[in-house]
Amino acid sequence: MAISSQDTAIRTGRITRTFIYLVLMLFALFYMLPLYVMVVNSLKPLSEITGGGMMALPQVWTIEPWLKAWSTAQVGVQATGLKPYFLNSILMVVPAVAISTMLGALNGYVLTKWRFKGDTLLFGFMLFACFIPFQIVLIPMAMVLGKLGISGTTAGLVLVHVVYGIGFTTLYFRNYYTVFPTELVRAAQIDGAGFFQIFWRILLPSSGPIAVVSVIWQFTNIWNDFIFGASFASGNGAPMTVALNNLVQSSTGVKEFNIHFAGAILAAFPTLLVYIVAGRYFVRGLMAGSVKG
Amino acid sequence: MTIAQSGMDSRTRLQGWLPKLVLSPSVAMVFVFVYGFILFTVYVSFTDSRILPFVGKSGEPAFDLIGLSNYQKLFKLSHWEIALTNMGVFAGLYIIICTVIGLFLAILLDQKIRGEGVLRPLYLYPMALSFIVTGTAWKWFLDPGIGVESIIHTWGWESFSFDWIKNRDFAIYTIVMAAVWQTSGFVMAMFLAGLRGIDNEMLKAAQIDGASNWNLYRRIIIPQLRPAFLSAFVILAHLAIKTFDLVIAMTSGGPGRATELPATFMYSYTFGRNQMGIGSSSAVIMLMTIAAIMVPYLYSELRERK
Amino acid sequence: MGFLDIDNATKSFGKVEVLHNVDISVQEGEFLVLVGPSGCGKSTLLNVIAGLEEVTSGEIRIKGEVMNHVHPSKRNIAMVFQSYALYPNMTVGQNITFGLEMHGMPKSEREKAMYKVARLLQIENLLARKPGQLSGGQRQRVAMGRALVREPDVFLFDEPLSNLDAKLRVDMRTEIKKLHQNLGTTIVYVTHDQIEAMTLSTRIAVMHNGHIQQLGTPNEIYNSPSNLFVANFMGSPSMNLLPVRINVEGNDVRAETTNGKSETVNLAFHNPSASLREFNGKNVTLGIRPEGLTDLEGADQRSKHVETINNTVDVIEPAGSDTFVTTTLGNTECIGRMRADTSLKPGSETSFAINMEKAVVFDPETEMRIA
Amino acid sequence: MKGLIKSALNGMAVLAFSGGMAVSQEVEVLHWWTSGGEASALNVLKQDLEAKGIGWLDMPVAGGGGEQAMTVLRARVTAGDAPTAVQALGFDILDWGAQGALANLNDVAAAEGWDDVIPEALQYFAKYDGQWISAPVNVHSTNWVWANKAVLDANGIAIPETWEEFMAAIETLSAAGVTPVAQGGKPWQEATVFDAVAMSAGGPAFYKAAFIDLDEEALGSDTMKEAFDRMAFIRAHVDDNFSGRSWNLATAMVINGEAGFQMMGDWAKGEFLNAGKVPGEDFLCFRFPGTQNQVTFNADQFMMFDQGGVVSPEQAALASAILSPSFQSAFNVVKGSVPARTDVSDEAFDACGKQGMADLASASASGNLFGSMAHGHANQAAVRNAMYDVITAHFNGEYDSATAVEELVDAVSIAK
Repeated sequence: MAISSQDTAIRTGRITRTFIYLVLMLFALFYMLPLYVMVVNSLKPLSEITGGGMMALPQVWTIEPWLKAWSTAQVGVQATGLKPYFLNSILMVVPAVAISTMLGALNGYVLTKWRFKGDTLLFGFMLFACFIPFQIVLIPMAMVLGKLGISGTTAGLVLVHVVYGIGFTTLYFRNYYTVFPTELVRAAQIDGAGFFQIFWRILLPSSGPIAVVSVIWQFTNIWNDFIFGASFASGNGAPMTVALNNLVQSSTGVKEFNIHFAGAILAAFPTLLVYIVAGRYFVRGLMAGSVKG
Repeated sequence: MTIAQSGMDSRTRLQGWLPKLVLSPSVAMVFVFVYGFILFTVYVSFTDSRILPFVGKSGEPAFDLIGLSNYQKLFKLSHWEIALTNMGVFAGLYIIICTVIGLFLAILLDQKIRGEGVLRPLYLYPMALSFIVTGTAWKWFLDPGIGVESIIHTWGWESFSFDWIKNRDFAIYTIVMAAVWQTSGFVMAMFLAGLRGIDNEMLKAAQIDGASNWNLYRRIIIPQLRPAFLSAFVILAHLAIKTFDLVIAMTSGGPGRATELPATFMYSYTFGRNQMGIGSSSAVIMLMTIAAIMVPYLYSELRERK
Repeated sequence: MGFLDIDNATKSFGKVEVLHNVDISVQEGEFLVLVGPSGCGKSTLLNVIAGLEEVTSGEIRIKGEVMNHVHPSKRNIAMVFQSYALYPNMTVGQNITFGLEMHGMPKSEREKAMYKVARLLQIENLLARKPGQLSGGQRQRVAMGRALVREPDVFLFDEPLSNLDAKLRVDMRTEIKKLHQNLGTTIVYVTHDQIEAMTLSTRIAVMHNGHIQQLGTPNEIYNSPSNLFVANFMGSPSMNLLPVRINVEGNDVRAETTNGKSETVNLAFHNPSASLREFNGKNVTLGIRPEGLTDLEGADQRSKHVETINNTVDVIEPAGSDTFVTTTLGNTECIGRMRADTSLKPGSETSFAINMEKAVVFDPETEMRIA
Repeated sequence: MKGLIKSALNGMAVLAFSGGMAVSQEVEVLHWWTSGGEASALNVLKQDLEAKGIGWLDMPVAGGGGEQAMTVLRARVTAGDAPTAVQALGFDILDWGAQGALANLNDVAAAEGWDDVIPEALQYFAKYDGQWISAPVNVHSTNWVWANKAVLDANGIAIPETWEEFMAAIETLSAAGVTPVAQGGKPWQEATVFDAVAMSAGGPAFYKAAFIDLDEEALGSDTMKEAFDRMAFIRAHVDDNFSGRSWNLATAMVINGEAGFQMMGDWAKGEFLNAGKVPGEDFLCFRFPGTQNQVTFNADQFMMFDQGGVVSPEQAALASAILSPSFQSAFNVVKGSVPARTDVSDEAFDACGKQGMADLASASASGNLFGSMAHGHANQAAVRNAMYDVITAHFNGEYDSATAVEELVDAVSIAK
């Protein structure tokens, strides 16, 4: 099970191996290309871009677009850059990811270790919810948030993201807990542990790999969400993507592509970080959870 | 596994109810926010709502029930027909290509590759980025005037032509390309996980039996990746259906209407054109299509796992 | 009324009944082994006793108290699982004391109990380790420690030795037996290994298809199996079962069959019962344990009745302490147990001594023993 | 249970940095002016209000020419949490007026004399049922052509006055190896050109009949076919890479001398100025040939959402600040548009701005001021987008002109 010992029994020849490395490198290039375009253009003055050299390396290297995007670019009436919106996103993402992951874990626990009649059907209903396109739910969601009195608040936004995330988190944890030995739960019951004690003390401490998958998935989706953030956050509570969008999508003004790209990378920074830091646990988590049945 | 659920011991009885109690908020949320909203959308699709389903202040309905006429209008729109056809082309190609590339890369990466730790995040990172901006990067890259075509021209191959994004018949394939770029690494990770989970002794046995590498994969390994295939299908299908930002950022549905998808169609009718009734009816058709594909799949999948 | 009573217990999953009207009464200090092939319902019965599953009908009583709706943790039982079910995230010490902690025992007492058990099982040096760092035998000990520390009324073991290698299994078997002798606790033990059942138990319940086939001491089970299933299941190599014809001639009752050369062989019964006489002229199944089919020198000197026949040796299997010899009786392959130094060769002919005092007879129609 | 969730979430809301609701003495403004020039122009308004002790809660949502903001607005109104003031265009304002969601600004309008200084064609979009419901900020005219003076001079081209002259100029440039027309590839940009082409081909009466009154005869007429033919001519002189291009990259082509002309609204001027170009010297602005006397316009306005029956003092202050001559001048100089009131001094404006103001005043006086179809000031969004569909399909070669005319009639009848 340990990833480090990739003891595949397959043997390959020297020529094949060279070929394999070559193909892998080619794909790495393919995946890097858009990032190359973004990084290169974020490091050159605007005149070079509108002058037509979009794929070329900068003639004049500058980090000014980055500074501007972060602290002085115009995203609204005031030239604040993306900086103030960063915290908004964090305040929304952290609770939303935590709550949806925790609910997913509890649901997975109930659906595998405390089964009851109709549990599979309920799970099916929850899973199907993953497939709802967000554009459909916008207006009814606004009605409900309005009725609850939490429209335009971070809490409302967190609720929205939790609702549309639990389908996935439940799926991940359910699959993971399915292969978790039920004997452990029985042993804990005989030891006198209750429903929550078993969850906290026995299952949760062993759920690291799948929690990583769930957190990466949720973090990425919620951080990158635009439509809910724009609709259900107040003006100065708007998340990063809304600010980025305002930076990038201005319709009748001058388009400063270099700042747009710098801003885009800045806005994506946390998700990239999550992938790089937690990425090595990611395959392990997938292995433990979603691809084994 | 069931635990004694009735009887005199009150703690035991509570323990019997707790699981359902814990599950109930999630279930309630899903039923209100998903199924409730679907019903709401179905209702709106039978009305002539334009800008809003309800008047802001008083909450009185601002529309009349008009039966199925939104659906009749919808299917008269050539626009909708294009969106549906595109969806078929896009989803089919996207799911197949992602699966093939993902599996291929996973198999290559599984050959004890040095530097796997570097390559894996490189393949995975696109999933972390939002299309609000990577779409622009793709647009530039594919643009014949400034992107890959012009670069190859400067290298001296003047007759090289790659103008798909500007070509009505091919533009949808550029959307597929960018979408594959975003997700194939993720699919690779799923297959890699599946490959790492396969018992090595079996592989050794198969090699002793004289299976070539090709046969080893074709006959022994790939059939065992079935759960990974299924998970990949769910993830890819849901992403295909939700594809929206990508189209908006890359082509805005153009050239002409060549890359319109049901999601962009629905958004544009509901919000851009103030024809919420038609927008809702397209949403209902979309949901019905999703259900037609996913319900049998979920049914077989969940039954089997029992 | 016993210490642990299983009273007419029935358990069904949907339409499938996995336990049929099981009645067992276990006395205090008894070591009851539930044995049977996989799927016979023995683990379900154990789970029902533990309260991990609920009976569909019938009653479970411990010390006279009805336990049907009592939570597992309140039944004052402890259980050792086949996979040990050690909590992977806790140290050995935490694993052992988890149950005490759940029952609200103060920390100092918990530790005292933990050290006592650790000393008893010689795992004091493992207390700070995680289960992942232990060998199979060590895990086994920890699992037992976790059960022992609770000082329960009843110990439940669910195939605890089946994940160990052969040598360790024998060692641990002895250890469990020792523990039982020293502590005198009541144990219900599930296994599919009939040797474990024989060696450990004070009583055995042989189960098949959700029914108790026979409940008795190891001796009763081995020597007087109540039906063909028990006869066949218990003992290794298992009992030779050959078709014979009953011939009553005055006081004598003989079993008529053929040897490997299709010659008729007659075996006289020792003290034939009245019911056996009623089968005169009918076909029955004769059961002879391998140790009852042996060479003349190896024959049981204390047996009151030995019959001797000539037969051909088919296969020789030296097993170190004994040599097993295959021969044909009544067109059935029979295994005889010979001395280790036997000089027989395959194909040779020799005299076999059959211990008729230990022979049993079954009605092939009902599969029940003819007493 | 639900109550519990609600109170828990409310508790969280208090903990979180919410601050969403507009409290008194504060206006929440939803708009999509987020690019440097626009936003700093709007900042003038913000400072105006702050001087009066009114806070400004900014809520910018850019994208899709306001489409994104309108989506958000719908969510906010549905949630019962409408912003105080919302940037809006043309028929959207009237739609919201019809929903009864907007506040009546008649008192402010009467006090400041809006009826007299705002062109009537513009008032059509600022009033519902005789009540003022929004405050116009500016007037963009859309039938401009932007040209690189050096390119024109080098090829001996004078400013074309008629379609024929324009065709000749285009062909001259084409022969000289210069891309004649820089064009962005989005439906609204193609429609912007079509606006001017149709006006030029059929004149104001045809424009009104076809685009404003949606007269089927006009829509299906030969004149319409002629307009589509002219579009095809322009398409033939656009480089092959136009599809998907942003309008400002097209402008950059003109700035850099790669292309001769671009048909675009007055906001394109900002790109020239930003590149350090001077109107009249480096670049030229003129009305689309054949539409010298007409102005097709779109106007940004701020509609005021009803905050409980009456206009709040903040809204009144905002409305009056928007229409104050000083703001009108300051804002429109930056934005490239012209003031919504015709009595503002043109002193601060450059050559193109001065011409724009004069054109607006005269077109308004002579009844030649029309709402732009491409920019949602001729008809409802549904109709506008239906027309987009046909125009863009034709421009991209999906339909020939005759088919396009048929499809246009069909599309409009479905969308009406």
